[in-house]
Amino acid sequence: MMKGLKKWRLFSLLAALTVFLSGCGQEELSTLLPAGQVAKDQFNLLLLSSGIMLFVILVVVIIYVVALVRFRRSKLGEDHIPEQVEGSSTLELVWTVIPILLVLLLAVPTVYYTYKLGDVTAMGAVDDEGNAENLVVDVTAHLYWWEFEYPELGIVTSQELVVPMDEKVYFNLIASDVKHSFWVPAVGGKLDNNVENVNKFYLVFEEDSSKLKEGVYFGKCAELCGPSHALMDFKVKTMPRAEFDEWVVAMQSTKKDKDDAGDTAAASEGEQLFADSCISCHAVTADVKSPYPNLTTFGDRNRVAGFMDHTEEALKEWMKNPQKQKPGNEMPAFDHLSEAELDAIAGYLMGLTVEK
Amino acid sequence: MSSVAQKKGFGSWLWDWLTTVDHKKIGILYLLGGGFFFVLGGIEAMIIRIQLAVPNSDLISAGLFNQIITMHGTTMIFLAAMPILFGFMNAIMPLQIGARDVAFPFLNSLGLWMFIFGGLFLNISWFMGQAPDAGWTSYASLAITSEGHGVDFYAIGLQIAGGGSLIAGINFLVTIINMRAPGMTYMRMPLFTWTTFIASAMILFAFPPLTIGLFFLTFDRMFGANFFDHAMGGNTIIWEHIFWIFGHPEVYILILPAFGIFSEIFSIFSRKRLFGYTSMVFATVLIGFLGFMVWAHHMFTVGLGPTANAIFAVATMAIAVPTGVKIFNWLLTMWGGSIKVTTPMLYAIGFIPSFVMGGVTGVMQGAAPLDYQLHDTYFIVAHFHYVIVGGTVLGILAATHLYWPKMFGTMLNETLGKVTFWFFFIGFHMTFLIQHWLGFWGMPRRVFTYMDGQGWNSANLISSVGAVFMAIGVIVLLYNIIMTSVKNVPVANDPWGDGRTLEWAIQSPPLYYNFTQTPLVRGLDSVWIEKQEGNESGITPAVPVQDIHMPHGSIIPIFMTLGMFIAGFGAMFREETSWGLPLLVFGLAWTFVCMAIRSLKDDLGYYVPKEEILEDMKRERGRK
Amino acid sequence: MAEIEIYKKSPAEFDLGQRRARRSMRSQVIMFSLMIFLTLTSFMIVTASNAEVIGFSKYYVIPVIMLFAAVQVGLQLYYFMHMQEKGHGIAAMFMFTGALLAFLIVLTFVTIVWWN
Amino acid sequence: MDLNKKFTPETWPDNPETATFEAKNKFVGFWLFLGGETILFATLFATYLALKNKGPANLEFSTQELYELPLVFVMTMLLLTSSLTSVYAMYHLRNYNFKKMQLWLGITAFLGLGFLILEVYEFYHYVQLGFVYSNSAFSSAFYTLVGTHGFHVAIGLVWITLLIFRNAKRGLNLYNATKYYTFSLYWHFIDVVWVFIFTVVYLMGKVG
Ligand code: HEA
Ligand code: HEA
Ligand code: HEC
Ligand code: CUA
Ligand SMILES: [Cu+2]
Repeated sequence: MMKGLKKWRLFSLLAALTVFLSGCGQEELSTLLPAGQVAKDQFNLLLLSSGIMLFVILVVVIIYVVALVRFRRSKLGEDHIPEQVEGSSTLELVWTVIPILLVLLLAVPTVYYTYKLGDVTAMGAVDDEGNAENLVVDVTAHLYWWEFEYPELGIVTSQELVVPMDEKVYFNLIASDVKHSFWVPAVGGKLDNNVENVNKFYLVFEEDSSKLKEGVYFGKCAELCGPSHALMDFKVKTMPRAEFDEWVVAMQSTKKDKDDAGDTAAASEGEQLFADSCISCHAVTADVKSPYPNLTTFGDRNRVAGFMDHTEEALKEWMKNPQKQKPGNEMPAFDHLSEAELDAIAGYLMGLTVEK
Repeated sequence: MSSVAQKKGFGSWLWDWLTTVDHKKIGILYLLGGGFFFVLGGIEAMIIRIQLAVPNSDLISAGLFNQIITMHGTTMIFLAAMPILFGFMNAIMPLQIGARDVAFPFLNSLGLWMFIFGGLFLNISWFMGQAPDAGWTSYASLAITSEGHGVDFYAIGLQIAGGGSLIAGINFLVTIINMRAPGMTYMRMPLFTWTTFIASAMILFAFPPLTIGLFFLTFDRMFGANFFDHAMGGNTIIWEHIFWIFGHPEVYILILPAFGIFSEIFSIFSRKRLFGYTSMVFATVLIGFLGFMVWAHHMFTVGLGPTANAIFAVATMAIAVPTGVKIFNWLLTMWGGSIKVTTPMLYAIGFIPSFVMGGVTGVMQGAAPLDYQLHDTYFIVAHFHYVIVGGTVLGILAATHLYWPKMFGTMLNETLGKVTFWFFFIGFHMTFLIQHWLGFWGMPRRVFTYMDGQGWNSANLISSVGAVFMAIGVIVLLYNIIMTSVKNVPVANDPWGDGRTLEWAIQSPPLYYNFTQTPLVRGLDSVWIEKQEGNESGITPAVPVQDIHMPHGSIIPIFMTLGMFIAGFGAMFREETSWGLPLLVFGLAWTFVCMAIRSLKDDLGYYVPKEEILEDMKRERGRK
Repeated sequence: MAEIEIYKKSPAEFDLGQRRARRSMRSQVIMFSLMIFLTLTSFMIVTASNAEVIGFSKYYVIPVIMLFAAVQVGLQLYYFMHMQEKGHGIAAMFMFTGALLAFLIVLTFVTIVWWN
Repeated sequence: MDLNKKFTPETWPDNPETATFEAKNKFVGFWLFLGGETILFATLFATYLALKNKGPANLEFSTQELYELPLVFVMTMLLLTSSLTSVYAMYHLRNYNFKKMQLWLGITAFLGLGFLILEVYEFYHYVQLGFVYSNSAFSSAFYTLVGTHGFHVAIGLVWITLLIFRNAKRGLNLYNATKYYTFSLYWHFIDVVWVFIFTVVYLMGKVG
């Protein structure tokens, strides 16, 4: 038996080793590589608690191994009758008090951070001129897609959250149909999008996403919300404040652009088709909020529908049969459109951009 | 009734089992039913792991996957773990306190059949087009919008099975309160009896909220109520509270009996009195009590506000203290003992590090801000499988080996037992250890697939391979059970040689009236005391041999439950079919008539005559 | 087990028992009057509050009627349900645990369900 | 146990409800059951309080306008009195006076029936006003809480009616004494719940 036990030790050691070798996960979505104050606070709490827990495990395992080695019947003889000890109040006191202390050690920072991370008092703060001091984003979770509205800036976008770095960004979370949960692992813990009330919290983004492999942080829906819960991903772009301001201006001007385009040249074929089939649901100017995803920045996106490759092929697959890609979502299929028409629409959509 | 029972052959054998009110047989039926659902839930688990073994897997569809995880969780918790534990409680606890039977033999049987029919009801959903798919927690906004009848099966099936659990809980409580043998004071009760007591008390207080919650869900979905429809003023958070007011105590209902089983094992196979018995009892009570104060730790991310989160976080961590007391008492029971590593002991030894690892991750989740990261990720999946599989399931497997000879009169093969252990144990750590990291790396739970390129592939594969190991372990166990039953080599009263409590002083399996004479208990571990003082039988009788009063069997429990089962279908199809409503009324009326019959008939039981008992005692002496 | 010993009381014992029972019955009736009184008062102060009688603000009325309800429950349990008699230790223990948890559940629902 | 053994007031035990072993089990078991019921009703109360006056934007009902105290007062008096009459019945149970016990239980049932009829009338009245079960979260919570209580009353009525008729010929013995006694516990418990209903639902609803 001892051999078996040793084998297990060796095995778990190996397992632990592989885990450490594969590192801390990927930068764009690992909680172990925090990219902002909130995630860092939580990571510190993780380090502290893991330390305490490893200590506890160590103590238990040491006593356990020694007991197993020393007090085997095979060693003591078949008819050895051990002393029938009732207990020991000293020992029992020790292992009541020490865990209490350890728990307190963890409880104090827990309470501190609970209040710190839950503090949204500054959310509505305004400066002397009545302008909001902080960026607030209203996040509405829909069946399998995310809508981000910047109420102060008059911008609506979907699937990709664009935020400035190094300041507190406040969020209002709500769900439009069933419960979802808003989570950007690398930047901070999640908060639920309930159907009946608005949840508020803040995140701080401290790293520029452009240096990431794909240029974005990954966001996830963390609450079971139906068949395509697993596919309800979104992406986060972080950038310095100045760049963000430019993005805002570009977004705000999409409306004007549109008018110009309509006046001057005849619309492209793709745009025309889009206007016929899609505009009833999808807006392509950043000022329109509708119950469907706003596609103003579609060309800047990193994924189609949050999880498919950002290519024209994938986009066409999506249009032809959205149900196959994302079961249960609310977009109808456009398989009656010809290949050429689909190409045209795809081309048009890929050209919708404010960043280039 | 009795005329039928006279007939020999398969019919009468079947009738005997269907009408039994004998706690030992009911225990066996619970094991059978629970074992069946454990394999079912295990197969569902295997499907989950196969689907997740590689990225972008489309082996099963998204909708089906949600049904499978929902049914896996629901089946394992309500239909496998709890009933199996009830099985051992039924079979062993009355023996431990020197009782002839449980307090309410009829209700005991009713509880059993409600579990079985509730479980069947739930699983029939597979054949009716749709199984429940809103997770075992069935959070309201999703559960009330889920189409088809899946969630209806969940609500009604659990209502029936849950009613059975409530009945079982009350029955165990009264048994322990009223039926202890003379001298068996509360502070002399074996730990398994104590944990049964506390777990039953928790059932008593935890299941009524579930009843109400399921009632709300049923009425919202089927009868036009608006508890959870926010457009009509409803509030889905109410469901979450109600579910966890039930759900958190439920997890301690699962673990406490396992703690009890391990307490027995450590003490038997260390040949030593349980270290710190008093503090063990106190810790059990405290865990039971605190278990009701922490439910909102499942809701840290719901947005209850920092004050609620802080209070519940600290309360959650407090549970580490009494649990730690138990862990160290077990270690010190081994310390200075004479440890013999039998199969049950092997499980107990495997349990300590596994459960501690699961427990400490629980405390980490209790740190609310950290839980904002961990909640609904694979870290949680890892945590609860570590405590449930590493605690409850190891406890169940240990008890299977430990009590098999007592329940069936024959011993499971030790070598095969150890083979099962190693496969299961290694597979278990392989499956779930790595999932902690998956959680850290951002993998949410309840995802039917995941995209390539997120760094999760190899970890998921390792996890799936581990699950195969567990399955092999379980298959070896099934093989062991079959082989053992075929060979059926009889064993003595105390096959382990170091039994300390009353159940080890009587025959294996016990006579249907358990004790020929009610025993007199003179201390903790009474059989051990008697044997140390040279009383080889292990029992000092408290009374002379006399007639024994026993209850009659009854078929009514099955019929009563059948009525509920029928009513359930009626309720479900009330709207779209013309037969739904009549069926509902018929089912309810049927149940009511069964109840009335039961209550109007005087059923006073019968007596086992003294002569028969003396005869049995003579035979027993002859065998020795 | 089911057999019980029949014990015939002596006339003196019997008388004592009867007298005791009557005395306890009398106290039950007194408690009943008290309950009726509390109920009446509750209804009256609520009516007064609705009629906007000065002094009957809801911050005064609600605690008072809650208190009266609690007292009534105590009377029911201890007098009508005989919880003051011996042999009710277990009953009391479980009822109190139940009441405590009940209080906790109601408390959370009226507070944290709606926080935020 | 011989059911036909006739007792006399002198041989009748002081606590007939717990005189036999089975009776003790039933007695304890029933108390535990009531402990569980406490939580069951607590959950209903809690939900009611959370959903009180909550409904769709155009909800036209509120506790203050809906409830009618005089009716509730009459119901309360009926139920409270029935609690006292069942105490009388238990007094006679302990005195081994079967006839009087049956009589008082009959009165209890009669009062309970009166209560139930008024409750049905109340519900009917509300439904007439348009306050139906699916009107709002408030209406669902109200009907479920008060209705569950009413359902308990109805069960109690059926129970006691069965007991009264079933034992009419057999008289009192130690087997059915427990049944009567647990019924009375149940009936008082229902009363306890009602005390909270009239306080929390109706009176507090009126105060606002
Ligand atoms: C048998 C079942 C079981 C048991 C025993 C436990 C035990 C514990 N659980 Fe677990 N839990 C579950 C089953 C169980 N849990 C399930 C099923 C879920 C998920 C439900 C779902 O969402 O589907 C869950 C989820 C869950 C959550 C919610 C996570 C989330 O969804 O965000 C939390 C949060 O606090 C938690 C905490 C704890 C704690 C603190 C304990 C404690 O009782 C553990 C105590 C034990 C120890 C700590 C180890 C021994 C102690 C010592 C050696 C002493 C020294 C220790 C210290 C000083 C730390 N559990
Ligand atoms: C008692 C409770 C219990 C038990 C024992 C288990 C046991 C196992 N669980 Fe389960 N699990 C839950 C309770 C439990 N689980 C709950 C509550 C959830 C949450 C559900 C939800 O999200 O709603 C969950 C979720 C859950 C998930 C996450 C799903 C998701 O979020 O997407 C996973 C994934 O790996 C998993 C895996 C396993 C595995 C591999 C086992 C293994 O230990 C199983 C081992 C058993 C076997 C392998 C038996 C197999 C037997 C055979 C194959 C025999 C062959 C047949 C014949 C010869 C006839 N479980
Ligand atoms: C009935 C409304 C409706 C119509 C009409 C519609 N869509 Fe959609 N569309 C949706 C919804 C809802 C989604 C979100 C699906 C999801 O992700 O769950 C969506 C998503 C998309 C996406 C992915 C969004 C993203 O941000 O990645 C694209 C691209 C898209 N639609 C293109 C089209 C095109 C092209 C047409 C016309 C040919 C069209 N849609 C017509 C409702 C509609
Ligand atoms: Cu949205 Cu999961
Ligand atoms: Cu919990």
